[in-house]
Order: sequence, then structure tokens, then C-alpha cells
Amino acid sequence: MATTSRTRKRPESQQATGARRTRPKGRSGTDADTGAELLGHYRQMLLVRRFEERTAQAYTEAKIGGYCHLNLGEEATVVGLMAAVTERDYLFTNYRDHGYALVRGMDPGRVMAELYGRSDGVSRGWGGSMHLFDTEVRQLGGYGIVGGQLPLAAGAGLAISYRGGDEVVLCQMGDGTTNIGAFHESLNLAALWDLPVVFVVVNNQLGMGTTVEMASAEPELSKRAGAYRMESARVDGNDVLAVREAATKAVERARTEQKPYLLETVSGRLRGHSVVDPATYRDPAEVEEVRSQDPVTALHDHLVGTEVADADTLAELDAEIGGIVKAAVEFAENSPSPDPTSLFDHTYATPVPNDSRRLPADPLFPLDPTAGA
Amino acid sequence: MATTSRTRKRPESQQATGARRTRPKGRSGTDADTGAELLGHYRQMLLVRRFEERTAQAYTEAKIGGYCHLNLGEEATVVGLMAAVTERDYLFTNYRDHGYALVRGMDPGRVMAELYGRSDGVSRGWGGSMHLFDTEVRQLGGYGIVGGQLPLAAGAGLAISYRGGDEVVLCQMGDGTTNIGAFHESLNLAALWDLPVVFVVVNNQLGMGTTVEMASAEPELSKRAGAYRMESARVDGNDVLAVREAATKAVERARTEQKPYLLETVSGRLRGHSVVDPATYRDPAEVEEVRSQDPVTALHDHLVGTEVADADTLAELDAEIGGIVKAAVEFAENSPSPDPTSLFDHTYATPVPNDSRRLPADPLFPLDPTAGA
Amino acid sequence: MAHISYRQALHDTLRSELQRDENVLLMGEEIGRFEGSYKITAGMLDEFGPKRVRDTPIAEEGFTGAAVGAAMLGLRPVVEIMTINFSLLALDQIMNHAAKIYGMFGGQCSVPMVIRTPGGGGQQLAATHSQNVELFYAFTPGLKVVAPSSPADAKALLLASIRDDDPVLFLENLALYNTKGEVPDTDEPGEIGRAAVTRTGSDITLVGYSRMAHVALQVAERLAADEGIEAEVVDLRSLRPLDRQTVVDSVKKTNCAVVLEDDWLTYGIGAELAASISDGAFDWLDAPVRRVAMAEVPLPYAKPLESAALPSADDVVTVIHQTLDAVGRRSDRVGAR
Amino acid sequence: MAHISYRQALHDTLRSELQRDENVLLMGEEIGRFEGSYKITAGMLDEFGPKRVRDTPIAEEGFTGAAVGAAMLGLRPVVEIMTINFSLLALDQIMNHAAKIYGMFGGQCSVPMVIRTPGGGGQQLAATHSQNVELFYAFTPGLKVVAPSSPADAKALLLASIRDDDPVLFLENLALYNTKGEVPDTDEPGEIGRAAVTRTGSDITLVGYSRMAHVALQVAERLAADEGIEAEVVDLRSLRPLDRQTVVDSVKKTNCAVVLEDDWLTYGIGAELAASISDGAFDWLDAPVRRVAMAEVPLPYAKPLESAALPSADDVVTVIHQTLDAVGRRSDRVGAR
Ligand SMILES: Cc1ncc(C[n+]2csc(CCOP(=O)(O)OP(=O)(O)O)c2C)c(N)n1
Ligand SMILES: Cc1ncc(C[n+]2csc(CCOP(=O)(O)OP(=O)(O)O)c2C)c(N)n1
Ligand SMILES: [Mg+2]
Ligand SMILES: [Mg+2]
Repeated sequence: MATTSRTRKRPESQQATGARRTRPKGRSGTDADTGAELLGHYRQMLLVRRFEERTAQAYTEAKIGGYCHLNLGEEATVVGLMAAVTERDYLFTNYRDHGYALVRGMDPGRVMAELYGRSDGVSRGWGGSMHLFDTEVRQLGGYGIVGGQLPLAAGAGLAISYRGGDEVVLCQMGDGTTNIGAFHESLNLAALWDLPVVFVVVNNQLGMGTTVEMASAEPELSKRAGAYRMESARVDGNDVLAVREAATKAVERARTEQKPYLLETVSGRLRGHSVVDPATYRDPAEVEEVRSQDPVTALHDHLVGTEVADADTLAELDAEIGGIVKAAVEFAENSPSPDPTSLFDHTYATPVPNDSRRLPADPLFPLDPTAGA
Repeated sequence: MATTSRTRKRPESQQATGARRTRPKGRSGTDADTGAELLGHYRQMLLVRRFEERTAQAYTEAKIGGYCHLNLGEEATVVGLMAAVTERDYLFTNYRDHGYALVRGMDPGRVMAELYGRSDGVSRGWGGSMHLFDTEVRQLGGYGIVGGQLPLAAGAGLAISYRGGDEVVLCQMGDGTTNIGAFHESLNLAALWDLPVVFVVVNNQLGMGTTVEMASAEPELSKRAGAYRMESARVDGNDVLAVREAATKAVERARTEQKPYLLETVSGRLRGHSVVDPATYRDPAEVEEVRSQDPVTALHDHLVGTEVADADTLAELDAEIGGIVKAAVEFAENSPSPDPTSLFDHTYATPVPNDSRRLPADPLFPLDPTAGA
Repeated sequence: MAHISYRQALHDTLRSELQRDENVLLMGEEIGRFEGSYKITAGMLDEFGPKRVRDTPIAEEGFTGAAVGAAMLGLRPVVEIMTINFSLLALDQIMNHAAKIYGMFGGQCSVPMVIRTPGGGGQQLAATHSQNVELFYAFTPGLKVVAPSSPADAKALLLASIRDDDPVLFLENLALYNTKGEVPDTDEPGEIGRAAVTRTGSDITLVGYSRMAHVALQVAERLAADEGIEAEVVDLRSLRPLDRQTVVDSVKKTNCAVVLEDDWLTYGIGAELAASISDGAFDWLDAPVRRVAMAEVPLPYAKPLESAALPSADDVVTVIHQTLDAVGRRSDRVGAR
Repeated sequence: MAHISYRQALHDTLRSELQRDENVLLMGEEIGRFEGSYKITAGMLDEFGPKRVRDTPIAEEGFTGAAVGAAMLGLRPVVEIMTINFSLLALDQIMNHAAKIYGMFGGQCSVPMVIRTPGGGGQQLAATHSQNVELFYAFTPGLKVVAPSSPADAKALLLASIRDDDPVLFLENLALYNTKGEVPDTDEPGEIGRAAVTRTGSDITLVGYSRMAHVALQVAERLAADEGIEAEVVDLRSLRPLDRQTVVDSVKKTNCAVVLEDDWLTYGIGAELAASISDGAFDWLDAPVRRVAMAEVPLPYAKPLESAALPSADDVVTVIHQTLDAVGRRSDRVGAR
């Protein structure tokens, strides 16, 4: 199997913050250790922020096609979650997956190349924005069918448990996803079979334009864990340390007790559902509220306020990140498009006779050479 | 629409017990009113019991085909539930539906004729055991796909609510059904949209051979209502009055407050999952336990013990019921099989050109009359 | 007559049906506040309110099944499933419930509902979001399946679908939403179950539906202009029931045919057409019936791969040429190459 | 060689594969404690324990998807879906996940799993429990679909399916479980993607798969004995990939064909066969390719109605006679009627 043991490079999240952490003393009393960690988190959040902003631009320049969903406003959640898992853990996400890929340690150039549909893309150009996959960092796919990744994650947990491993599966989803049948079936299976899966609901308070209250009879989504006797928690998704702490607890519990967990992080969506959505349906006050809680700005100000870093240092960091994003775009621009002759390369892993390799105008049977001119 | 207003005969359940009831004083202190009610319930339970026993026999005589699931052991639940709804309410069930049909007021002969696949059957022989349907008594189908009836029931509730009606939908299901996606989606919709639907889990403690504990991470199934902020209750399904009381509360709440409800009744299955299942997987002690709680025997003994009726009277009643069942079988035996020429009568309600009415050997196009001999 | 887009025709028709019949209601994800993923229902929540324009949770099986139940009690729900790919999640409710309830209960209860859903590929939506699975519905007795290719048919068939007492799968197409055409002002329902000859010609028959009926017309015009080849175009319009006779009658005239489809070739919709033509016009056919269809792969995201996999107008022209070559007719007409 | 039933062949093969490979596990509803709805897995829970023979809740989408996820990490789950009707509830996981993951992520991760499920009708199970929807899987690139008709093929193809790195839909049939045949003792996997000529003959080609390949053989023997008509029988064995060449080669010899299928006619599996034969053997065919299939109705419960709707051996004989009449060959052989 492609997804089993290999030497792996240390993912970005681990480089910055180390595998096991203790809870920092609290937001106000930031000590030196916590300060360094927070700075590391800030760096990653900034990477997501700048990458996504650049992605939006590339989309409007028609460099990127299809559907494209950004993590803008979810940076603290993404980084907090990724800080809680180790490199041997597995990750499944929905289609809103760029940030996870970056923080988990995929090369930004290869992520951007995927968005560009190039052959150096993490999914070789076959997946695009919604379908980032990299065996190396055990990110086993972004999925475009709402809820589709949940049974898969339960199954990955089953494989781990079957083999007696101590890896954990983190399965991300949106708030709207908690209303689909697969949510129910997957959480029940995971709880019933004691599978090490942490289900994370990234509650950005909207489906596309649908609010949580319009879609979920129980709008405190973490409470739904009760239907499966599953432990759960709800945290502020704009607070990277709160997310990290809650996720660490969930992951460790899954690892040591082989029990699933439901974690809800509450944050906001800074833009439309996808790049093309102007989100005119949103109340300006609501948008203002979300903006006022922008986790990147907030952490910036906190770092400066607690004197972990001064504004100039952070501006330098921003410039450095800008360079990484620019290089990613250049890498993507220079990567070749997949060759049409590779169209039939990935239908099957085990080749079989009579597999169709016909292009749309190809005949089913050789044309009669005697006919016509 | 077939299912809207018509004159309806009073269903069996109403004949016996009247539409609104007050809680009897308790099982031990049976007063006269309650005694009469209980006798009525006993009569219905006995009808279900004897009908199902006769059905099992007919199946072994190969008079009945396909799958056939009996309500043996669930008589108190069936009768208690049917006593809580009025004739204007709607009923959806799973495939284990004979008892509901009888108590709801379908003619036993026409029910048996359906099991026999005859043209006088309630579904004209098209449905069989699993698919009893009768517009007259607003029993809108038994359904063979586990969970399939739940979205339908939510939709019926939607239609009532849309029109501002005060009917209630009662939607029966088994314990195993609480693990399928449709359960989650339907309960969420009903709660979200304030639909007058009472979901009833008839917990007979088994799927086919699978126990509740093997299938549900939360084996107290009524607790799953919490995921939808829905009210719920769990009652002894062998106690007809307890079921009736709990169901009445749920139905009245749905009717007056337009809120769904989840009611769980706990009883047992006296035989295999279906007529052909010898249930060898069951522990003899478990079977003995279920037998010792046989609701028909228990109510018989209670009626005698409280002197509501003596054993002879009940034996007479049994004989009378025997006659009804015998007549039902005779009716079924004498009912003609549907004519094969009616095969294409029920594909569409609105006829359209080019609809296929071909039998398996019919040509797509007229055969060339000049070819062959 | 008004010259409007396919999208507008759908929008206007839904609106007028909501006005006409209190029993009609719209249900679906994001159709209200978001005004529809493809904006077919723009403005309708404001005009008709949340009772009649109902945003649903993401629960395809649940809300589609709820529409079936509501239809059993006499409402006439029009469900939007955002794209046909997501309809797979509702397939049990569509195939085992909507399509079965009338027959399985011996004709006691009809299910008057419509499921509107767009198919389509070619938007770089990748493997799971670019499928054309109308086959599954077209295969199912008890359902009716229509697939209009023009704004006028979109209107006429939507009217017919909403007023029909059976469940109708109404197939739209992402690539058609912005196409324009003349649409009558009157509310005249079309006839479900009839194909149309949308262009007459005597050289070859092109058969298609939805987007590919549109492509067939374009190709036919181009061939007529460039090469003097006169293709007859049959737009199926209805996939179930299927109007084989109109197709076969055309082929009896032209003696050859090419089938255009947007789905995968093997077992696709076109297989039935090729089989039916080969049967019904057996003695008239001068060449095998060829199909132009999607390459049989999970559709890739990258544009060059996607383009290679999807049937194009050029592909259709190639296959028409090869077919006319096979019957020896093209060389007659355009001279030896 | 052992003379055993199709059920026994499946049972024995599952058992030996569980013994051979620690990564193989069985999952499904009622396969353990209940020993399987159709008893294929009888005794296995006792022998292998609940870790490897896993009873699941009623949650087709959930447990099928879980098998996909487990396969992504290298297990080789063999899922039983009780009947193919219930697979509709898992269709999204099968079609959008199992079948897509290898291609959609650029070939990084394979999905080595098997979904075993029986089709069938004719057991008075009524409309929702008597459908044959293998078409949906056969239509889907990324899946492999096999449909053995004999105990020997059941064994060989199940071995191949379990050892294949792609998701395989393994179609069984209720009516075949008790049929018997010779089965080799050795564990030799069959080849997915190849049809077999199971009887040679020169008068007409009969094409079928699963139960209908079995019926085709019976009909062929009967015709040979009663009328001296020698039919060649092609058992497809694999629906995806589809071995058209074997079918067409046969028809080039016999010059006519009848296709047998258990599903509905319009858009059914047989449509592709009729279309492919009509194309590939165009110049050899002496009569249209006819299909014998299920009447296009929700299948009724009552026996006389069900029998009328289902294709029978007699129906096949009728259509063979008509086809031979059409080519003028039957009158030659059996004399003018
Ligand atoms: C089964 C399915 N139904 C509908 C859609 C269309 N769709 C894509 S994203 C989305 C909203 C999802 O909301 P949420 O789960 O909150 O995730 P978010 O986008 O906010 O991250 C919808 C309805 C889909 N992709 N899959
Ligand atoms: C979707 C689906 N999966 C599987 C089945 C097969 N099946 C029929 S009944 C049954 C058990 C149902 O158990 P429960 O819900 O407890 O109902 P009970 O039979 O006990 O009344 C199963 C698995 C089915 N009919 N539909
Ligand atoms: Mg959201
Ligand atoms: Mg049960």
C-alpha cells in the first residue's frame, strides 16, 4: 500500500512546535516557551493567510479552475489542530483543505501546482483544489462530497485498531456536514468499535449561505456526540492555543484509550463559500463581527502586546512568507501540465485485459480499412 | 391524490377504545373503565397473535411467498400505539406490519389476501407481506428498505404543517434502524421544521441476529433524540397501557405543539427475524426470558387475576378471534390472483406515450413479417 | 416569444407555477438565502417566503425522501439537487421510494414530484463532481426522465413535469444555463415521452439529449456550411419513456447514425440508442452506429486531461466523417481526400 | 475437483483467503452471529473471531465507506451487502470514493477491497428487493465488476477479486447459490476482464452473465436435444472490463445473437452488448440482436405477475426461434412450420 511505512520528512507543524506540548500558562501570562510556540503558530497562520489570498488572486486570473474554497478566517483552527497530531497520524479533510496541507507539511509549491492542475501537484493535477493528497504527510485526501470523508476516516481508524497501532485519525468536516447521514453512521461505527478517530467540526457558522440554526436542530454541534456516548468539546476556533489544547486532549485520548472524540471549533468565514461567491446574502454586521475576530490580526496584536515580537519582526516574517508564496506560484507556473497521453494511467492499480483506453472519437472496433476514401 | 379526504370507516382501534383516554389508575387497581379498555386491547392483541400464527402456518404451506416478518411478541406495543392515534392520523411502518394493519382497521381478509398475493389484497397483490397500504385507514405503507419510511414520514408531516392541519404522523421502525443515515436526517428535519411526527422505535432487542449493543453505540435508543433537541421517552413495550399512555402524550404534543417526538418501546421477539429464520443464534435463556414476558399471556393472566374476565370468557374470545382469522384465510384463498394482463397497470399515474409495455419475449420493433417460415 | 436563457426559462417557469398552484413548493440546499448554487431560484425566497421556498440541511436522502412523503399527501414538491453527482446520496429514496410507491402499493397513491438537477462536466470539477448518471434514473421504471436542450423545451417540459402525477427527474446541464433561445409566452406543457427532430437532413442522423443535442445542432450547421453534409438531428428530450420510433424513422431515411452522449461509453445512455437503431433500422443501416462519449476514467481536474476525456464537437465531426466514409457517401459528396 | 455448490465455493474461498492473508477481513450485516442472510459466512465468526468477521450495524454507507478507508491503509476488506438493492444506500461510497480514490489523487493510493452482493428476482420479494442494478457499477470506471455463473468461476473470480488492488464489485445471485458444479481444489485466481465461451455452436450466439449465463447453457442444451439447434454460449463473467471481442468473435461465426439479462431492458446491460455486437459484427449479422430482459415495471409480489415480468427459459427459446426465423435458418433446419 502506498500509505504505509516510508521515511517521511518532518511536517511543518512539527518543525515549528515539537510533538508533545504542555498547556501554556494562559494567553495573558505568555511565558518564553509559549511565546516561541505562539510565534511558530503565527508563522503558519500567516502562511495559510497569504497563500489563500494569493490563491484567490490566481483564481480570478483564471490560473485555477473548478471549485476553490479557502481557509480564510480558519487559520487558528487549522494550525491548532495540526499542532495536536504527530507525523504518524492520519488526516482526512473536506474540500476546504489548502491550509491543512500547508501546515501538515506539504510543499507549498506542490500544493499551488495542484491548484494549477500541473503534473508536480501533490495529486499530479488529477485532484485540484478540493482533492489534496499526500501519502508522505499522511494527509489522505480532501473530499468534495459533503460527509464523504467520514466513513473513510472511520475505516482508517479500523485499520489502525485491527493492527494494534497507536496512530490517530483526525477527520475534519464543516458544520453543515453534521446533518448528513454519513455523520451519524460514521460516528456510531467509531464509537461502537472503539476506533481512534477524532472528528473535528470546523464550525464556521455557515454551510454555503445556510446558517447552523437553519440546518441543525441541535445547533451546539458537539452535543451530537451524546447520541454515540462519545466525548466531545466545543472551543473557540479563533484561539490557536485553545484549539491546540482541546485537540491534543482528544488525540491523546484516542491514542491511549482507543476512543473516538468529537471536537467542535467555532470560528468564522472571512469570504464567500468559494472564491466565486460574493456572499451578498450575509448581513454586513455579521461580516463585521467575523472581521473583528480575525485570528491572524488578533494573534499579531497579541504577540506585539505581550512583547513576544515587535511589529517590525512580524512584518519581516510576513515578507518572508510572501516570498514562500511567491516561490510556490512560480513553481506552479513552471510545472508542466499533465500530458493527455497519461489519461489512462490511473484507472486501475492492477492492470486487467480489455480495460477501455478509448478517447471520445475512437472506434470500439477497428474501422473497416476498405470503406471510404 | 389518493390519500386525501374520503369517508372512512372507523378503524378497529377506535371502535374498541375511543379516541381520547385518560390514564387508568394503574395495573393493579384496574377499575371498571380500564377493565373494559384492557379487554378491548386484549382482543386486538389476540387478533394479532392468532393472525400471525396462522400466517406462519400459511407460509410453511407455501401459500405466502417472499419475506414474511411477524409481530409475535410485539402485540402490546402494536395495540398501545394504535390506541394513541386517531383515524385522521397517518401511519408509516417497516415491513413488520401485519399487526398494525389489523389494529388500524384494515379488513383481516384483505390483509391475508395481500400476503397470499391476491387481487383483493390491500395492495392488490403488488406488495405482499412487507408492503401493506390502505388509503382508507391512512396506513401509508410498510417499507422493506430499512429506514426508508423515515424521510417519507417527515415529508407527510411537512405536508400537514404546510396546510396547517392537525393530523399527526406516526412512524414506526425497529431498533436496528436507528443506526442508518436516514434516521439522522429525518429526525433532524422533523425537529428543525417543527413537524408533527412521532417516531417510534419498536425495540425488540434484535436486528436480525444482531443485538442492540452490537449495533448502537448508545444502546438506550431514545437518548438519541438529544442530538435534535427532541423530546423522547422509553417505555415497557410489553405493557399495553404504558405504551398507550406514552404514545398518547407524544401524539398530543405533536398535534398541539407541532413538535416531533421519539418514543422507544422495549419488548421482545418471540420467533425468528422472519418466518424462515430458526434463530439458532439465540441463547435459550434469552428466549426463555422473552417468553416469560409474553404480553398476550401476561395480559390474559392480568385480566383473570383482576377479575375483569374469567378464563372461559377469554377462551370464548379466543375462539371468536379464531373464527375471524379462519374467515380471513378463506377470503384470501377465494380471492383471484391478479391477471398477468394487469402487469402494466401501475407503472405510471399519468399515462405518457412510448411507455414500455413489453413482456420479456416481446420484440422492440415489429418482427419482419417476410422473414422465416 | 421572448429570447431568454435556459436559466431564465427555468426561473420564470418555477415562479409562474408557484403562483398558479398553492401545492407547489421548492425544496433544496441553498435555494433560498443563497438563491441557488446556479441561481435558478434567485429572488424566490423573498417573493414566496420560507414555507414555499425551503432551504434544507445537507441531507439529500432526507429532504428528497421528505418530498416523496409530502407528494404522497398531495403536495407537488420541486426538489433541487445541487448537481446530479449528489443525487447518488438520494438514490434509494428516488429509486426505491419515489419510483416504487405507485406500483408497489397497487396504484393506490401517486407521487407527484419533480427532481431538478444539473449534469455536466468540463468545468474542472474533477472526478466526483463531473459525472453524468442520468442513466440510473432513465433505467428505472416508475420514474420519468426528461432532459431538455433548449430554453423553450426547458419551459415546456418543466411545466409538464410539475403537472404530472408521477415523479419526474428533470435533467438540466451546467453548460446550458447561459444558452439562449426563443421561448413562447404561453404556458403550454410539453409532452413527456416524445423526441423531436430539431433539424432535418438526409445524410446522417445525429442523436443526442441535453447538452449533446445542442452540440449536435451546432455540428450539423457547421457541416452543412463547410461541407454540404446535411445531418438530421434528433433531440430525445425524454430519456424515459424513450421515443425509439422517432429515432429509427430518421435513420431509415439517412441510413446511418452517430449517437452523442456526455456520459461514459460502456453501458451509457448511447448504448440503448445504438442497440435500438441497430435493431429497428437493421435493414436500412449502411454502417455501424458509432457513439461519441466520455473516455472511461474518473474525470481528472487538469484542463488538458479533462478536455481529452470529454466529447467535443470536433470528435463528433471526426466520427461523422468516418461513418460517412464507411458508407461510401462522404467520398461521393466531398470528393476523394 | 470437488462437486460443490456455488454457495460452498464462495464459503470455502472466503475461508481459505482469511487463512492465507491476515489483511483480509469480512464485514457486513448479519454475517457473524446470524451466519449471513444466505449463509455464505456460516461458521466463520466462530473460526476467525469478531475482529476478522465483523458484524456491522445497518449502515450500508458507513460500513462500506469504512471498508474503503481500511483498504486505503492496506487492509483487504471483503464487504457483504445483503442484496444488491441495499447497495443503493452505499452508492456514493462505492462510486464516489472506492472507484475514485485511485484516479482522483493521481494514483497515490489504491483501494483493495471486494463488495460481494447477490442480485436476483423471482423470489416474490416485490419491487424494492428484486432489482438488478449491477448496471450502475458496470458503468463506473475505477471499479471492476465480475459476475460468475458457475461454482468454479465463483471461486476463481473471488480469489482474483480479493487479490486485486482495485475495488471489485462481486455479483452473486440468489438463484445460483444452490447450483452445483465441479470446482478445482487448487487456488488458481481467474482473470478479471475475460469472457468465456462455455458452449460452442454454430447456429446462434447466446450472451449472458450470472444467472442468465446459466439459463443460456440450459436453453442451449435443450435446443440441441430437441431441435438440433447448436447455440454457442458466451458467459461474460466480467462486466467491467467488458470483453467485447470474445462476444463479437462468436457472432462472426454464428451470424446472429440473443442477449439474456435479468435487469430491465431499456438501458440495461444488454443494451451495451447489442450495441457492441451490432457494431463489431456489423457485416456478419443476419438479423437484429434481440434482448430478453425483465418487463419494465416495479416488480410485483404476486407470483403470476412476477412470472410474467421475469425472463424465462421459454422466453429465450421464443426469441431464438424468432431470430433464426428472421435469418431463414430455422426453417431450413427444422422444416417449414
Ligand atoms: C453531498 C453533497 N451535497 C451538497 C454539496 C454541495 N456543497 C458543497 S460545500 C457545501 C456546504 C458545506 O458546509 P460545511 O459543511 O459547513 O463546510 P464549509 O464549506 O463551511 O467548510 C455544500 C452544500 C456537496 N459537495 N456534497
Ligand atoms: C437498507 C437495508 N439494509 C438491510 C436490510 C436487510 N434487513 C431487513 S430487516 C433487517 C433488520 C432490521 O432490524 P430492526 O430495525 O431492529 O427491525 P425488526 O426487524 O427487529 O423489526 C435487516 C438488516 C434492509 N431491508 N434494508
Ligand atoms: Mg461551514
Ligand atoms: Mg429489531
